[in-house]
Amino acid sequence: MNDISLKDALKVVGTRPVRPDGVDKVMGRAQFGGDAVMPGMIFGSTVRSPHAHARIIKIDTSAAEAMKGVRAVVTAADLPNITSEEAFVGEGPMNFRDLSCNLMARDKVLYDGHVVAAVAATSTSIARAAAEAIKVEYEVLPHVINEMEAMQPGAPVLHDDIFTSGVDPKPTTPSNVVKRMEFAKGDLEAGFAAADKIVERTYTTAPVHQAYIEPHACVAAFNPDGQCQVICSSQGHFMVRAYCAKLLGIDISEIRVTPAEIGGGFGGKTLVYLEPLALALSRKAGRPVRMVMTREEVFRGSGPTSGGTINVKVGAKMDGTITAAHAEVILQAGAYPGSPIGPALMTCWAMYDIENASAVGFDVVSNRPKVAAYRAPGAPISTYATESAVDELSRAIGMDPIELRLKNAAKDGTKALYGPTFQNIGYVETLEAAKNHPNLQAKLGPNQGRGVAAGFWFNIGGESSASLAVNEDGTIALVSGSPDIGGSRASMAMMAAEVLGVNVERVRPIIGDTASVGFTFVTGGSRVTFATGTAVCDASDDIVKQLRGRAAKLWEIDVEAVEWRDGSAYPAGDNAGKFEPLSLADIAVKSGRTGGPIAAKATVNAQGAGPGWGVHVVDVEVDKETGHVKILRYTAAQDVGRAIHPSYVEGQVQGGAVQGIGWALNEEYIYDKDGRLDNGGFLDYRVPVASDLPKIDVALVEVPNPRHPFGAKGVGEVPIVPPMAAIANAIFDATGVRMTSLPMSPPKVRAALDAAGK
Amino acid sequence: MSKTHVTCTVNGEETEFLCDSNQTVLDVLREDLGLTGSKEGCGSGDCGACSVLVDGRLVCSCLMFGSEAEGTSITTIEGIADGENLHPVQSQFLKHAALQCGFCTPGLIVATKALLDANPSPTDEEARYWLAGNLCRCTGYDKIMNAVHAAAAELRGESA
Amino acid sequence: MYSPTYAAPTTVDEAVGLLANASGAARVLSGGTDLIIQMRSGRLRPEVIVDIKKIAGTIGIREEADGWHIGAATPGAEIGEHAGLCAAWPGVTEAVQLIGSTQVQGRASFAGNLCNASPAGDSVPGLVAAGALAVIVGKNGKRTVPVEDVPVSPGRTSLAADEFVYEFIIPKASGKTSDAYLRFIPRTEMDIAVVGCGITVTLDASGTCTAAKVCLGAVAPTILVLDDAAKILIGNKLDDATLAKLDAAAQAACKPIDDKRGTIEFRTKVAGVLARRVAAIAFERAAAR
Amino acid sequence: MATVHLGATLCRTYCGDIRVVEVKALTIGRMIKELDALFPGLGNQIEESMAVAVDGEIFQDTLIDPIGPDSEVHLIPKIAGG
Repeated sequence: MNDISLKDALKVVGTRPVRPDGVDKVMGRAQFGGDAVMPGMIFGSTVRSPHAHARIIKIDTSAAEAMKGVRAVVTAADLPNITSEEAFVGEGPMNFRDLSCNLMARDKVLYDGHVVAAVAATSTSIARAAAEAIKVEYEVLPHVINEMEAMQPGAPVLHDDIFTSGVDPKPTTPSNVVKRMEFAKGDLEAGFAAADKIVERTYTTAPVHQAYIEPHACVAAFNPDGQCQVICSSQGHFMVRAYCAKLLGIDISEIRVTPAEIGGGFGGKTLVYLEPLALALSRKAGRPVRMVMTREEVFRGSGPTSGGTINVKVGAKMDGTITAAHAEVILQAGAYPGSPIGPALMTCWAMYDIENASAVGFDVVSNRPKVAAYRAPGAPISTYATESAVDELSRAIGMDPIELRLKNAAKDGTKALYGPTFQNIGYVETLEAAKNHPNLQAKLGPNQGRGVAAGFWFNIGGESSASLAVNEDGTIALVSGSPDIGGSRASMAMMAAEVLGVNVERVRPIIGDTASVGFTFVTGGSRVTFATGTAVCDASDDIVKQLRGRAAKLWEIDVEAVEWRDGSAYPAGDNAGKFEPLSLADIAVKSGRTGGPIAAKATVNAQGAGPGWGVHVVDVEVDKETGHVKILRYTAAQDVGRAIHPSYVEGQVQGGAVQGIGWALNEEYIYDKDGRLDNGGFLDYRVPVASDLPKIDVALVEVPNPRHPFGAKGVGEVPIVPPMAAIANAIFDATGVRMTSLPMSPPKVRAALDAAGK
Repeated sequence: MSKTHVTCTVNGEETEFLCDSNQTVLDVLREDLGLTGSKEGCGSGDCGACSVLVDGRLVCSCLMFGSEAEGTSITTIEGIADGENLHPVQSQFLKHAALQCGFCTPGLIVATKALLDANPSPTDEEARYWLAGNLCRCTGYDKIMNAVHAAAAELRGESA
Repeated sequence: MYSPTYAAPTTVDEAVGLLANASGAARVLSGGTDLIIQMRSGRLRPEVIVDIKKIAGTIGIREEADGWHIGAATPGAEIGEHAGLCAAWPGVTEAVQLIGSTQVQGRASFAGNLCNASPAGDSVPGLVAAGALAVIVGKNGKRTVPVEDVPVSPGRTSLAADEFVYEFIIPKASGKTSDAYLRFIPRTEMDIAVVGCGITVTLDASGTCTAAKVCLGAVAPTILVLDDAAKILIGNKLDDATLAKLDAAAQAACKPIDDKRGTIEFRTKVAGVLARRVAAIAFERAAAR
Repeated sequence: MATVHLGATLCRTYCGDIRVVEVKALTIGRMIKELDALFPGLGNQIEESMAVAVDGEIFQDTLIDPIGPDSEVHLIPKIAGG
């Protein structure tokens, strides 16, 4: 293999070819989950709870079953009653019993939108009419929505088997507080005593939805012999297979899941909501069943991420040294345990080298949909508070916010609050890139302000599989197990082309179904380019080895005497120049006669994903009379290790930043007094639109990750971490008012300005 | 249930279909005509993923009954390219990496074509306001705007 | 299972007959951007849908002696493309173009926006401030009423079951008369107005206001016509004292609700802000006539 | 001997107040076995829901990756992402 660690030597990596799946997507031919068809398929719909908390007394399905065209009705009685079993999914430990009950309520409904029954019929309109005809009798119970209220003694208790863990002594009465977690180092009290300035404040955030534009969708067939086929859009078809098997009590070998194109996920499609229901309906109906959520169902029934309450205290000396930092984070888990409290705590001070620090957190259930992973789960919530507090601190001691961060920056050798020591990190370089960006020279006018914030995310590796086959004309078929959610086929093909030394158009990447490629963990955790990319490179290396072997056979020399460069075999050493080089295509055409087809597979459990760092600088203008905040300029600097396809890397950063802008300014779940979601649609769940935004300028910093063949680090998650604090800090710069509650929507900004007499 | 018989032109071809009175044009395109390029992201006119041109005017196909299509000419994403030759808006979306997941892309391409038909030289602000009804959750719109301006330049005959 | 009847009559009489003879609830379909959403969500389930767009005169704009005649179902996009009307009534035409997205503009109409009877309809305050009339047809013939007389409460209009709006007439603006409309929304597009304000003013040669009509949306169960605010403007120029009084009058008139789109306090304050900003634009436009 | 830090809240149930132990292990799998022998149940806890940071590099869902003779090991909650 050539020395590809040097950027200058790279021919494909770092270029910007057109993505291989692009033409289908711009012509409307790409098949997403809701486009897939199976012969004879019928259509499913769900019945959802209108109550935030209620006991199910009786479900009468008789009227629905009697309707013409209705082929099956299922309730929890049709699913195995799964016992409590902890497993690690999406964003943290998850209990399969909870997952099953979240899919279809068993005894109690725990949130508005909780599924209680599903129906399949010969048309969507009949299925919806039948769903309306299912009569559910409820005993409505008191509910609790807010996490702080849910923690109070006397709050309605959702589960009678939750006894707070992580506290001593362990409680003997159930509550909504699932667990307490803590990370600490140094001596907090001494650290605060050494500080010249201390700032302390409470922040709150609202739950926000991933708001992918494609609603959840699948088509599933349960054959009489027990074999199952599922076509769906998800962030991991092996995840879908595993959960369907577990939740329906069938063997994994009986289920084949084919990935459809996925219309956005951002963490929200690392769980199942429809697939097991569609299979259960299909089993009963004897026909394939398609299920597609409505937008309202997406908001009511699928995972937002947590809202929370964060108390922060941080102190520094006048020279800028942060002497102590503390954060207490309370996160909503939704109806079942499992908020991203761990990462929220681990990330919130990760940007700093602080001797004395602590982070304490609580995971709290309430009558909301169970949270799902959302881009850097937990980190944006806690970091909004800590990076706001650090901004306040920088103003208190009169130091530039980037200089304060540089002075205290985590670097190689810094011991993180949660234990490990950082290595090969590019945070200082990222701060410098932000500091030196021309946007920071722009002059600000009246009511305008500039804010800075940083963010951290771990990134992960994990299990991935890939296989390559050399076609007889020298082109390459590349199969991997990672659903392509944002252009990863392009980067997979580019890495293979780089290793093989061929033009990227010669490599055709596809995503294999669960029977065609080895297990691959979800497209999430910013892992695909790193982990699946490593598998692709390993398999490509194997192909190169085989190609050299075939050339050696043709030349009748030793394989060690064959060198691979620029897509061709060259005789080397004593044989140098003795034979004409053989191109990949030359060898491919003779592969049958030199030992058979040339193919390779690689599986990895990639470790050592390099952590990601982002620094965002935003300029805003505040309309003080209406509280409207306009984003004038946006700069996002990030250490990406190495950008394989820089356009899609920039796209990840831009997209993450804009999701953060939405989180900062307008997105929130709004419940009425009865605990019903009041804004379950894109009209009143306000994601950013094109006219809300300026250009999003990206500064890519490349501090290579030695654990990846080309130095790549995860990219997709970090950029959603800094925006909320950056914008809050910019609003302060513009107005002198500190916004301590997300979203910083016009009514809240105007009220804060009025309260401050500004 | 009585169905309405509708004759219209879809992507240049005369097309007939029968539809229920509460089926939308989007339902008809996707379920009856096999044209699944138009997407349903919301069903309420808030996301633009179902954008089509009806008699040259940009509309959400989820906000129009199939019955209303009688006598109209509808262009969907499947009718934007000239055969196998991509329209400049399509090729510039590819060149500028203006899509990530690709789900909003058909609607954005139809809407961009309508924009450039009406206004060959939009300012960035004009383009952003025209496209405000097309939600994209992946890209932050930045590369989409680059593609829109590049397509405009190409259609004006300027070298990009 | 629910399955309404769709009809697309080609004459007013036919349409009125369908509405009058419908056994259950009937709904008039113009642009459909509210009706279809309400039907899909199950909030409305009419038995009969009467599509009025095939009736001559329901789509299109003509300038006549008594004013601008705008077909009830004329889509916002077509209104925005009409140079003459846009020049004559910039506020009215900008307002209709604020409804929803470009796509929604391709369908949404004045009549639909008015008869949906939401207090937040963007096109209504501008029409009212401009003194627009709605031409209503029904089995008893044709009647013409001021636009503000159509909505009576959220979701309800003064139209009889057999009636529909056929067209609007906006008087010709004479002399130094012009208008403006602004609405406040959390984003820059795609939202329902949290507050809307339309103002039409007529100035004399010195810039003093001689006639005014001020209208607020989304701050009460129906749109509000603010006679007190108009009186503040009349006889005055656009000075700080007048604007302050206008702001106070607008705030005093508000009777808003707290909901997911805004609080009572916020809506009230912003109503005053918008009244000032809209008056400034209307004065500037009128002065330039 | 590798130094293993047990600071994470998830370890408390098994380790009580013990925060640091020395373990003789050259792989993560061996370390988990050794820890489970010291603190019964901890091994399963680590395998189910924890990641292992060896000299700053995070490993999860692996038994075979090496630990150096003087490595510093931290047990932390497992990490996934969106």
